[in-house]
Amino acid sequence: MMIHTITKFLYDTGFRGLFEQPGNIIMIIVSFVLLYLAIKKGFEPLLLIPIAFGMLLANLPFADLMKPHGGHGDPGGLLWYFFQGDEFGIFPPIIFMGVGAMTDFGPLIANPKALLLGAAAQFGIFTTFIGAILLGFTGQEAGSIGIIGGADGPTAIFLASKLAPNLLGAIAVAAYSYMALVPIIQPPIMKFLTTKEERMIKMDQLRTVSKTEKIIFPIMVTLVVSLMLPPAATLIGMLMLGNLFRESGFTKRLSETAQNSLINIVTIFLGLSVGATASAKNFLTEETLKIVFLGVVAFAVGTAAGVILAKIMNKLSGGKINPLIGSAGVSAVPMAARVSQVVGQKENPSNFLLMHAMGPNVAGVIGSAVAAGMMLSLFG
Amino acid sequence: MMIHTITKFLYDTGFRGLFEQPGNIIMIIVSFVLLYLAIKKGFEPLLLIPIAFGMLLANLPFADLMKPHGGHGDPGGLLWYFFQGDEFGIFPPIIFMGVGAMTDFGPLIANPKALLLGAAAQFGIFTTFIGAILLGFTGQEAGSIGIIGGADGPTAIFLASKLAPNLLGAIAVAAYSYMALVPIIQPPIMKFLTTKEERMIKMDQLRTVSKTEKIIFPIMVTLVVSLMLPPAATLIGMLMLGNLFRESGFTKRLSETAQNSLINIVTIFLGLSVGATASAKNFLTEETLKIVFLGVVAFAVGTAAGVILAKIMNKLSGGKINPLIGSAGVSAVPMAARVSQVVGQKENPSNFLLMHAMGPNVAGVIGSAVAAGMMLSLFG
Amino acid sequence: MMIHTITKFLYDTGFRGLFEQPGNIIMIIVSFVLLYLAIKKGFEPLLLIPIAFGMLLANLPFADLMKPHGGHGDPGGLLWYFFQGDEFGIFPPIIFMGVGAMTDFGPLIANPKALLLGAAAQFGIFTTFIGAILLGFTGQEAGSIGIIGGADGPTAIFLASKLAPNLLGAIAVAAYSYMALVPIIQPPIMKFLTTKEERMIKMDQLRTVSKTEKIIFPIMVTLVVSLMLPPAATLIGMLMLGNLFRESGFTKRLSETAQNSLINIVTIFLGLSVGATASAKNFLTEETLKIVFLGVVAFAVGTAAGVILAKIMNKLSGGKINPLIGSAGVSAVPMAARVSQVVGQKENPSNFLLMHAMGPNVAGVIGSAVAAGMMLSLFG
Amino acid sequence: MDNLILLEKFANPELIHSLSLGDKLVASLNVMILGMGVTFIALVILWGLIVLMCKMLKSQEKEIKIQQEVSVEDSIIKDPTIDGVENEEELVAVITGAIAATLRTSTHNIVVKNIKRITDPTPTWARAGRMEQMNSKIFH
Amino acid sequence: MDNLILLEKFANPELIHSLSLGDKLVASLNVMILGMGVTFIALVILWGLIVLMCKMLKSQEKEIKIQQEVSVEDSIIKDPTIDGVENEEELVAVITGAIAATLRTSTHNIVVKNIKRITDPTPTWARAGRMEQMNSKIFH
Amino acid sequence: MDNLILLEKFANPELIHSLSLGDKLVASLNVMILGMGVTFIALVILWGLIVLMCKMLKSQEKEIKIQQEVSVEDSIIKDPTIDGVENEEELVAVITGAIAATLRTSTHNIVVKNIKRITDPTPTWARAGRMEQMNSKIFH
Ligand code: NA
Ligand code: NA
Ligand code: NA
Repeated sequence: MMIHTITKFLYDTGFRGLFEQPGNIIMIIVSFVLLYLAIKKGFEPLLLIPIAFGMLLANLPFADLMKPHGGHGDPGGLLWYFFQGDEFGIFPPIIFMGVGAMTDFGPLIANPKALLLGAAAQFGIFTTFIGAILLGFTGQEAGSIGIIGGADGPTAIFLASKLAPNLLGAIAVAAYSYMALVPIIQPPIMKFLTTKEERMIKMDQLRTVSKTEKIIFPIMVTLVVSLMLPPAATLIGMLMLGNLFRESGFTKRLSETAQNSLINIVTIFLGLSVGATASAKNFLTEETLKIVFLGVVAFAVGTAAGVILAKIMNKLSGGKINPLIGSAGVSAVPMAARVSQVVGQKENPSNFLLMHAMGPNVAGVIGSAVAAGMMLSLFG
Repeated sequence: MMIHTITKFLYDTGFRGLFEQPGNIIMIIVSFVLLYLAIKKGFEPLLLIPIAFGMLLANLPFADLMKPHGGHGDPGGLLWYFFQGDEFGIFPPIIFMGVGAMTDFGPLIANPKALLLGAAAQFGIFTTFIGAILLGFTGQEAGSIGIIGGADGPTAIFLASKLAPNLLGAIAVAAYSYMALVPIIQPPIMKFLTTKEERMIKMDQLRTVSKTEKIIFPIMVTLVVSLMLPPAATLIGMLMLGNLFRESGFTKRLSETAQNSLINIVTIFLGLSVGATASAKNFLTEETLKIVFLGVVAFAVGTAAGVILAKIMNKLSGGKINPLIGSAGVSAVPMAARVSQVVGQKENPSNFLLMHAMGPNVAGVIGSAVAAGMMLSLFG
Repeated sequence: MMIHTITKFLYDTGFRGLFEQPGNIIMIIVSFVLLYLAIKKGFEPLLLIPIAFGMLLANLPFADLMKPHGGHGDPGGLLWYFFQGDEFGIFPPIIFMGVGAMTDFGPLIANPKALLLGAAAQFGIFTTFIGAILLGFTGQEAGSIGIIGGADGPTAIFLASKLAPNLLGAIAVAAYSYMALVPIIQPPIMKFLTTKEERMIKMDQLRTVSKTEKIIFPIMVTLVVSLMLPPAATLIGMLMLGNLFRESGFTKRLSETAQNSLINIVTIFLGLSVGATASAKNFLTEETLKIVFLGVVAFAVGTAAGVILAKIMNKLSGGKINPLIGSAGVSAVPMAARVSQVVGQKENPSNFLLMHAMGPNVAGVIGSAVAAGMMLSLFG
Repeated sequence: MDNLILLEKFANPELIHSLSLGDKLVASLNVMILGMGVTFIALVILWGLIVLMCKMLKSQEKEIKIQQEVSVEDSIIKDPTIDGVENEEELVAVITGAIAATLRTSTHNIVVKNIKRITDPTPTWARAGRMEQMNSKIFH
Repeated sequence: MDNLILLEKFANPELIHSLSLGDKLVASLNVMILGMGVTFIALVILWGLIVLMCKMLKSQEKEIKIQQEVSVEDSIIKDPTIDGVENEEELVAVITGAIAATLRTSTHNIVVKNIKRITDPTPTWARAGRMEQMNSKIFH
Repeated sequence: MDNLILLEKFANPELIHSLSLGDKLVASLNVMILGMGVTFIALVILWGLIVLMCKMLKSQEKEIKIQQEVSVEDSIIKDPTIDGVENEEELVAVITGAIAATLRTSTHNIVVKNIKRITDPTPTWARAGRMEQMNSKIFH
């Protein structure tokens, strides 16, 4: 008799689930690989550890952590509740507020030409969009995939939750993985497109930017971008609000909370729940492979477009702009800017491009938020 | 053909929205003025920057940040989600908990007569109530407007969200603006109502208050006030819970979270969403002008009532009470108490009224929560 | 005429409510007793102060802090909103994440035999379960009551919210009170079951544990336990996620937020709302007395079971294991381990058992989460 | 009109506009008297209770003080975290003094807020573990 | 096919699969041109506005600077918290220097972030209260 | 009664009261055996896996250690933030030592937790920017 009970118990374990849905086994292995990359290789661990752990938890058979809320007396799974913050578009803008509070737009204000480079690097987004369309994705899906090339995790997640929730997991994983790979993807492209002389160009010291300019800047950007492209208002607005908290001089405590406890809390919830959307059914598909392929194209084209425009600007300015700073326009703050610095310093150890690359770098954040607004406007 | 697409795009920009609803332009300008006051003049920037930015974002045409949640697959605007915390009355009590954790009721316990002054200053609330009724507001609206004179932002927002949500934006802006103007509004009234001799009165050193008294106090206040006036229980209870965290000696980590990350997070969400209720339709009305007028009346009458009662108490006590501490009863902690200090010190540089003024000052917080409970009891 | 108004006002005060429902008076006194125990006696004040204050607030007549949300325009009471985090099972796992971020599993990895002791101490849970069944509780209720013996507040609250919400208040109060009483309940049992020689046994120094082991451990535990017992996945998963944040080396900011601001915020909301479920109707019943009785049985049996297994293991190992570390298996981290240390040191002042007792202690956390998963599997 | 009926109409946003200005004024004054009355009564009761509390505590003060000290000592023995708090404050006082001496400024102006014992981030037993190692060096 | 109708079909996930590859390509190119165009225009406008802002501020700079200083001084008198921030930074600078000297390292590398005035955790008036006591010793 | 049917009735709060005390006891004992069994099995499996992990790691230890060091060095070159963490800890160690020396207490008892490099609050590039200025003075 007891034997029946034990049999029933064994029947309820997750092991049976793994046999019946072997896709879950693969997903669990995928989550382990991501954890390995995050912890051993340092791939964007702040996001990839929660994402991978969410993926692990959501693929444990019968644990039901993504079960929807069924009303009073029938609560949902923990990760489903967290996921509401993604589905309603609440978490990514809060992360953007924290990013704004961490960002100094001074180098961009000192050298506003950098905005052009931040725009050029979004070329990767739209090239990838065409690629995705040709590979059979819908416009909504193609737009979300393209944004991977914007190299902004929250933007990609914000857009994918709205336009292509089924691809959310794959897009988030691709976006953060490629951001971690920026130091590997970009340098060969940068070297291929520039001459040694160009890479050795030293740029003039940036002027200092006054407090007043830094305060007016976020308000101005919010107003202009949101009027031109209303769907971009949420992301740009919150980014700039965070920056205003930083610069106003009176809201230090709000700025510190936005860039510490608040962004950390939201990162945990967002990461876990985004990872949890990667069920075997959603993730182990041909689409995911296409996304992985398109993602690297997006980064490469964006990098190239930035460098090429920087080359042109260098010609027009009479040799004053080092084309290596163009690649920083893809955003991935501050990694892409550091790559510009490292590649530049290899040619000329006394060359310090970092501050110059920060201009295009933060411009790239604005640029990809604009591009995301454009996608929402067309496909939302 | 492309031209059609571009025309359609231009048609979708916010610029057209501004032409069609010029009220939004005015609201955007109002938000800029508030940002200017907050950042350049230091008007309660912790609240007015989020409020003004929320006002800006909510008045950007077609950005739809206050769009209500439309169910699964039709998410609402970001600020609408934040607004639920106001509408359900969740955010203001959490802020009150933080305020309680920041407040030392010691000076009040040492000199409990100060409670009378905290009560007297609420006279401004009820005078303004009558004024608002005479100007044509309903009882619900008049009650919410009167509370501006209580000089407690969260109380005013708590009450307005419950009784007059349409006036929430105007009331919040008026409440915080006048709190910032306390150092300008109060001194002339205080000087007009007191003689030079009265202003020069030095008060006796306050006794020290034991830890036990500080622990019993918040529990006692919660019990007594909530039993007398059940609708005041939420605000008073959370204020006193925060204070108990502060004084218990064992809950330092809860006290620190209540007065740092938690209050900061809620302040951001509350400020943004309260500002977002100030749509052109709600804000650009005659009512707002009336509220601005009534608000200053409320502060002035409250100040006068406090000073007058303090004068009477001074007479009865044989000259031991400096009437300048009466004005601190309006709350606006700790600004009103500092005003008492500054005005007193001008007559007599060796006069230190601050600690004596803190008694009425924190009593004023309790007083206006009681008055708010009264309004809820009558009009809720 | 005015007299009518005043009569009506008096009719609306909470004092009338206290006369009509004298149970509320008793509940308020109970809350005062809990506050006294928490503040004066140091009984788990971080949880018992919020629980007691929630109990106080919820039992104030007509204050309606637990009124359910009635839809648009009819908001609920503040504590009802907080309670949703318990009812949906969101808060306890978040607390578990913070606990995981605070816990060093090193001593357990160094001496994995300790897992047996962590299992044995759960015997108290199932003994109590039988007792509760015999006293007339349903299986759901008996399971929730038994978990008190697991000596993990969040686990007990998690299970009671799911299986026996009506008993939530009593179970939470009993769980935290007995955890505070661990230094009083355990020592006599430990002395009774061990000889002086056993208590004097010195254990070998633990080996050092590598970073890699500490990183693999949480992932392994999540996988194994969740596969064996899917309903345990939420608690174990979040506990181990917090621990992974701690050990990964890259997620210090997530770990710090999980063990500071996030756990503090959730503790406040959870404590208040759990306390608020203790209405007179739910709490002043025979059931509560039974729970109080069963709770102490659970702790005593769990302690005894741990010590007895440790005695057996000592025999088998040839006298290398001090049986006093067995009692630490009930969890109540780190108090139960400290009790082992103190009792051991009394016999032999040079005996340091603390690190050895931490192994069973943290194993007990895993053990009671497994037992809770078992209860959910059978009665969920 | 009866006061209660008047106040009821007054409290109804649909009906208030049917009231005459005189009625509104009467109702408003009612609200003011009631409101200020309740506010004063509530705060006067609190005043009385504070005075009462103060007196009761004073009469018991010496007795309580002794009891407190004893119970604190007990709990120190039982629970090292409590003395942790005490010692941390002492430690901060010492460090504050040291830095202040360097800077020649008053200790009232600076607080070294964040010099913490190792116990704070890690659970208490971690400290005890380290103590164990230290002490074992002494005893063996 | 008209561009708008094409884009409409293109934007509809139900209808997009009815489009030919050529149509899809045309529509995609449309999206790219529009997207890159808007992105460039938006950022170029921002460029122009930044330049404008810079010029306007430069022309008013001296005037504003004087005004600012005056207004800051005003607000210092009115609101001690503002000078609190200023002084805190000075204090940190001093302490940084002191510790750096001890360690013989550059002050650019360390920041003593958390040495705070007592004012920070407690409301401003608490500090004032303490000042009162100190000053009263001086004056009496 | 079959065990499964019994347990089913037992788990149903509506039906449990229809069971006899004997049935309840049998069912309870079933629950206990199952529960303690599963708990022991789960923790014993973990025990085994920990032992396994320990052995596997030990056999690979030396090899891995070398690999790790190499890969850490690589990533230091690629990503300055990693070495930031390392250096910060070193710095803290130095400062702890200094303060401890002043106070004549063991370094085991105090941690200067919050002396941070400038890099921490601002993004890494801000530090690099400052480095640039410093270095440029050296190079030009
Ligand atoms: Na970008
Ligand atoms: Na007030
Ligand atoms: Na346990």
